[in-house]
Amino acid sequence: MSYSPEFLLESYRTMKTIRLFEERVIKEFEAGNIPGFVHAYDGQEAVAVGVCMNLTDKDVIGSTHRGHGHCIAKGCDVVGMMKEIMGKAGGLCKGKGGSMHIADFDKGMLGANAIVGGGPPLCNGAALSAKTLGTKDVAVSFSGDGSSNQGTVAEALNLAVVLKLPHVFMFENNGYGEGTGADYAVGSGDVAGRAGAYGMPSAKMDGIDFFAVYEATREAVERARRGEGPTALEADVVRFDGHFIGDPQLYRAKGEIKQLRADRDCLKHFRARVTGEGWLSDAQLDEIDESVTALVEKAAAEGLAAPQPDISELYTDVYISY
Amino acid sequence: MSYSPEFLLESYRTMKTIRLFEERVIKEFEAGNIPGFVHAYDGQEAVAVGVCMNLTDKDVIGSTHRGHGHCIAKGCDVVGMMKEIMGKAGGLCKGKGGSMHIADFDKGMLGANAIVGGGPPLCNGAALSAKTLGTKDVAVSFSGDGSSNQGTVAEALNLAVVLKLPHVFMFENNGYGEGTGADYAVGSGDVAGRAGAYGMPSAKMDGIDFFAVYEATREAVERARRGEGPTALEADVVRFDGHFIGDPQLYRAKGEIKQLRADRDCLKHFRARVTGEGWLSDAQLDEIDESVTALVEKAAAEGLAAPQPDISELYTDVYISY
Amino acid sequence: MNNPQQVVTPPQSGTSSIKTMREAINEALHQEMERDPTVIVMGEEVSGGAGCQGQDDAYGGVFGLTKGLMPKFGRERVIDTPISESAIIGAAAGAANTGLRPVAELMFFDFIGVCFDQIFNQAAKFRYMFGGKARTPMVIRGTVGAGLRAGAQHSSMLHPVVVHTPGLKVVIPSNAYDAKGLLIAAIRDDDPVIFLEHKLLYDTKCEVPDEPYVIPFGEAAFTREGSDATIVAIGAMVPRANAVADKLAQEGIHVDVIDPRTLAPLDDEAIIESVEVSGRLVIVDEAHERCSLAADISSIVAEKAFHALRAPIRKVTAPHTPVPFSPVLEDAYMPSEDRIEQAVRDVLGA
Amino acid sequence: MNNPQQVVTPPQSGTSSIKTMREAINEALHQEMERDPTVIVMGEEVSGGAGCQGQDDAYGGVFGLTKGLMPKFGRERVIDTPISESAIIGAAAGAANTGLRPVAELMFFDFIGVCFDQIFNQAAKFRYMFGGKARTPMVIRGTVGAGLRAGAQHSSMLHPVVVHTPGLKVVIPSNAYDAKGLLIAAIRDDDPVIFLEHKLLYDTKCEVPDEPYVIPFGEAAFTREGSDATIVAIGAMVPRANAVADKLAQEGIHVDVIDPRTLAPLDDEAIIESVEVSGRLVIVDEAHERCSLAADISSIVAEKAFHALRAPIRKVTAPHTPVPFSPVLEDAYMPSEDRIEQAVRDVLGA
Ligand SMILES: Cc1ncc(C[n+]2csc(CCOP(=O)(O)OP(=O)(O)O)c2C)c(N)n1
Ligand SMILES: Cc1ncc(C[n+]2csc(CCOP(=O)(O)OP(=O)(O)O)c2C)c(N)n1
Ligand SMILES: [Mg+2]
Ligand SMILES: [Mg+2]
Repeated sequence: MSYSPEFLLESYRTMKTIRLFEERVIKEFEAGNIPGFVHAYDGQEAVAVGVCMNLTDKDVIGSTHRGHGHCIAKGCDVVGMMKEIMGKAGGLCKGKGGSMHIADFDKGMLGANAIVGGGPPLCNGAALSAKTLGTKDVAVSFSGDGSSNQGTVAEALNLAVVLKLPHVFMFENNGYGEGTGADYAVGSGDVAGRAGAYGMPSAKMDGIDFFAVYEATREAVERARRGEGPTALEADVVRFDGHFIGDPQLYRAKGEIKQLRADRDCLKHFRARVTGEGWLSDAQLDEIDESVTALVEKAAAEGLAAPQPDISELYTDVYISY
Repeated sequence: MSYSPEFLLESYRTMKTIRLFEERVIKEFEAGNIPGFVHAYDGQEAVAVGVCMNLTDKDVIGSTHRGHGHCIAKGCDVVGMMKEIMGKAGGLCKGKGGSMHIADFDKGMLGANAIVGGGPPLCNGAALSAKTLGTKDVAVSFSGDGSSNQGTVAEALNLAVVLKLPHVFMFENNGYGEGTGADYAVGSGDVAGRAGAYGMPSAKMDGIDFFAVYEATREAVERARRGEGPTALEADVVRFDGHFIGDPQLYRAKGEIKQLRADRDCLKHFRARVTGEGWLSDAQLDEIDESVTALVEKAAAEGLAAPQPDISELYTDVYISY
Repeated sequence: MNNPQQVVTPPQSGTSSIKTMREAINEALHQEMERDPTVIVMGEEVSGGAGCQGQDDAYGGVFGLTKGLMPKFGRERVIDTPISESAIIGAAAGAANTGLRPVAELMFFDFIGVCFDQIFNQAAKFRYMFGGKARTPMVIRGTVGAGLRAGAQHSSMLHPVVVHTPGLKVVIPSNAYDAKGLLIAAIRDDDPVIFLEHKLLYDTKCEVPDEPYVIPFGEAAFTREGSDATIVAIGAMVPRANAVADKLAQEGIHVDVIDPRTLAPLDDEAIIESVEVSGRLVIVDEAHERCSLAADISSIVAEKAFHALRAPIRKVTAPHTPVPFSPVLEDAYMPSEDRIEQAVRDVLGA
Repeated sequence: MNNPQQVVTPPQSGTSSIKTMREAINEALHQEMERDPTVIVMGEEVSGGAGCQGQDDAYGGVFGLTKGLMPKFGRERVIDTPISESAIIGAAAGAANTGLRPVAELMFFDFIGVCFDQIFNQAAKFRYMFGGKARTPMVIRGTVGAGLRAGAQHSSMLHPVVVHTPGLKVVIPSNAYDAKGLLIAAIRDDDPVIFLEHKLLYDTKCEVPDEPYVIPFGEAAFTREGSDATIVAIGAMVPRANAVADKLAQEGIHVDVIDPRTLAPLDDEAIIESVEVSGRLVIVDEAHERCSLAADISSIVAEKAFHALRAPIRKVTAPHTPVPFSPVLEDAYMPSEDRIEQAVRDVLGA
């Protein structure tokens, strides 16, 4: 495989944006500037970006409670996201959604979802639209290892096979559903295999390897565009932070996170690979780091400065007409 | 394998009781003596009986909308059942349940269930009681091919594995969920395999072969009693009648039912086997036929003669205390 | 009951004929699928026969509501599904977000139990949560109510649960004419609409125009008129209320019978106006009494027409019990004409 | 708010101490598990740490309600589950049918969406459908309500949905003292009980006896007393109503504040008796207004205390909108002390 510099630069930029965005979100949360429950995506960037680099704005994704990375990878504006996460006017959803309910239909981002397992049935619907309207677009649902135990996900897998829907199920196995180990909660110990048993091809990959994710998704997306139906993918990833920001994570082994951050950082992995192969230089990547830092700074500053929503917003947008 | 004559006679008697009971139910339904929606079990007798011959009164089963056979196999009184199905006083559930809601906790019959996929999660609970209380009892849930597509069933499979519950999942694949083919609705085309992918042993058998069902269940029940967890079984069976009594069955091939009744009748199969092996004589079986005929006649007569429930019953049994 | 539409004027031009509610709903589906290629129908057995060797369109819905659609529009637009209600409703909602107008069938509305999240937490909330950007033009059709001896798990009303939920519109027609116009409105509506069909009404008939027409949401129908008392009734309770009204009329007692037709939005003004005149209100609701629509309407009227009320409002509801199977018990469970009549006499006597 | 229990008398003997509602609930669980070996606790993260390499009991429930149970009673009786709410509730119900007394946790009660069938169609109906033979002694605990900026899918009340359902008992404590006594009653009850805990109350404190005690269902508490008006409030609305009562008392306006504590059964007599005296009623309910408990109580009072009412009943509810995320919007969403006060002044002024 060879990749164009533009492709590589864009992929890196997006992954880095997610990383710095999440680190800033954590900081702002800890400073009391972000209300509610927030689940950070840092550590899993290679999955969101490896998947979404295969997609156009007309393809759609369905996300989870841990959705910031998916949003950014799908092209959502980070300033609008930061405002949303802070509950401010001008947020992508006017501040009414918050971290767990960011959507941007114009970008094909069908929504984060605070209900575990809520997304895959909806993505079947987007895939059904694509199939019925003949657009050749595809849908990708993201789910966690924990989410893979929800009945809604099982139903969605089966329906996707029955209707041969252009739907790629991406399971991000970060080893935990909150403070419960995937090895405990997934009885079969095998998310992809269990999903594949519904009657679709399945594959596992190292989710910190951007290229592995990208290639596996490419195949699945092409298959879907050809009208050959769904695929189940499982990416082995790591959760760098708590389940939610503020989680004391007592259930994790001492030193686990430190070691994961040292050994299993997808951004480090990416940099090593692309510089090692001679595809990009460190200088090119550093330049991106700088511009992303500035972008995230701007997002945070604008988020903090943004006004609160007008109280009248409480009553709008319940219906289109009533 | 060798079987005692008592065992074989009891098995035959129970299968025959189901057959004649269902045929009488169909007749009474068509005569207008049974209200509502009724799903007949005839044709699948070898499964209910092959399973339940492995169980004691303290083991429990969870059933479906097509539950008469399971009830009889688990020892429910056929007179009480007939009254129940007719909505009469003295019915097993005082006439308040009806065909789709027969239960008899004393016999370990935890309930028919009019919600497809409703039973398996409940049977996990019974299995959990057995495990927690250390009774060595087991739970068996019956589900159809159609039911196997419900998310509740998927969740139940996984939880049973995670908690190592003494729960045998028996899937009766009669080829249809209402008027939809199992080949269409089960995307994988493989109910047992898909269930097994949740992390438990699974096996398929010919469901018109009483002995095949009995032996497969025996193994699964023994495994469960030993504390080794759940098993998934799939019995290939036939639906002799419509989805519900009165179903015109336009979706079935011409002649299909006639041929199934000729070639795939579990009672004929049983008689041929036990007489062929010289285990029982035709005369012994004929004698049972006669006594079962009388029993079913009695059930129907008493059902028809039973009074309606008293109107005051409308308000009782909502709570134990309120 | 002979003419439940006596107050509603049918469209003035075009042909019409006597149709059952079943036929009227079926016709609405045909006409909307014809008119708009983005309308699809999905659910269990909406055609029937998928993966079978006999006839297609074997059921056309277990109650026959979608009959004939598959032969005409094909399996791509009339989609038989596995028994997976969360997947059905989720697919409908996601499809509605992305360019289709799905009409999803819940064979029995009781099955919301296995897909309630996709209804109340997903479809209903998208528009709000996402700051006004989502469009979810979908209809969920389902059979409600007692009377067919279908037992406790196939006979519920459950409209209070969906009326309670912001973001959902809730429709329940009481006759064939309304059913057609309201279903067409529901399909054209840009919000999720719950369309509840009472089992006992499928075979009831009235004059129904052949052309498509729309009955706007939020406009109650007066199926009887009179100033002595007001009866509000919904679904299968409307013909019963009408029968009571007709009977009382012979004694010179004249009552308004109001069929809200849509429960969300609710035409509370029509009800209040009527009560302002009559001062007496009976609400007939087949749902259980606690947190019911009867309670809802009672509380609205007790607040907004307080000074007009000349007697306590009477609710005639189902009891706080599941639906019993036995026919004699089920008949006692449902609000009967006798109980409605007694309630009207009570409010008149007070 | 300092002493929400001023009217309820704690048990006379034995020690007591100031406890948060969280501590009181946790203590009730400990004591009942100790007393009765058939009591088990199950749900997501009720211990935490299953299949992990760090500490067990890492969460003890995400809000810490079940902390300490697993170390004491072991994983066999304190069961961490996969994220499969239908399987959790189904297992609890089936276990309740066969000899255990499960206390199942729905981390957020909003998750009834994915397990509603097992609640309303299964557990709630067994006893009736099966002709009185089933026993289903189970408790479903779940967090309800807005105020933590948890967004539209984690902030609902949803009690109207369960109150509507025959066969379920529904409890919502407003303070630590009630929480302990009601939870013990719920665990000992032989019917399925829905036990709703408002997020905003977990850290509120009051004097709570150390010994186990039972508060019977169907007995409202008067948290303030006065004859000028009646306020009915539930859950997190009770402290707000109390604060309004205290403020008005300084002006010489004295109101009853009634906390029903159990919504099914409902102590409607206590409410009616109060309204018979005051003639004025305000109901504060954090649920959306349509088919709400506020509507329910309003309709009961308007029927049974019609002649005593001297002003229209006022409901103070959440609007017909999902719960918004933004703090300023969420605060405006919840019934505030200002709105409650205004409603009381309205009924007094009428
Ligand atoms: C239906 C439902 N059940 C439970 C929760 C609470 N919850 C939120 S995230 C989460 C864990 C999800 O684990 P996983 O799918 O592995 O995703 P991860 O958090 O690891 O990204 C749980 C239990 C929920 N939001 N929805
Ligand atoms: C949740 C739910 N969805 C749909 C139905 C309607 N329904 C009743 S039986 C049935 C078919 C079940 O098929 P299967 O599980 O194969 O059992 P069989 O009828 O073949 O015994 C359907 C769709 C239901 N009762 N419950
Ligand atoms: Mg995870
Ligand atoms: Mg079948």
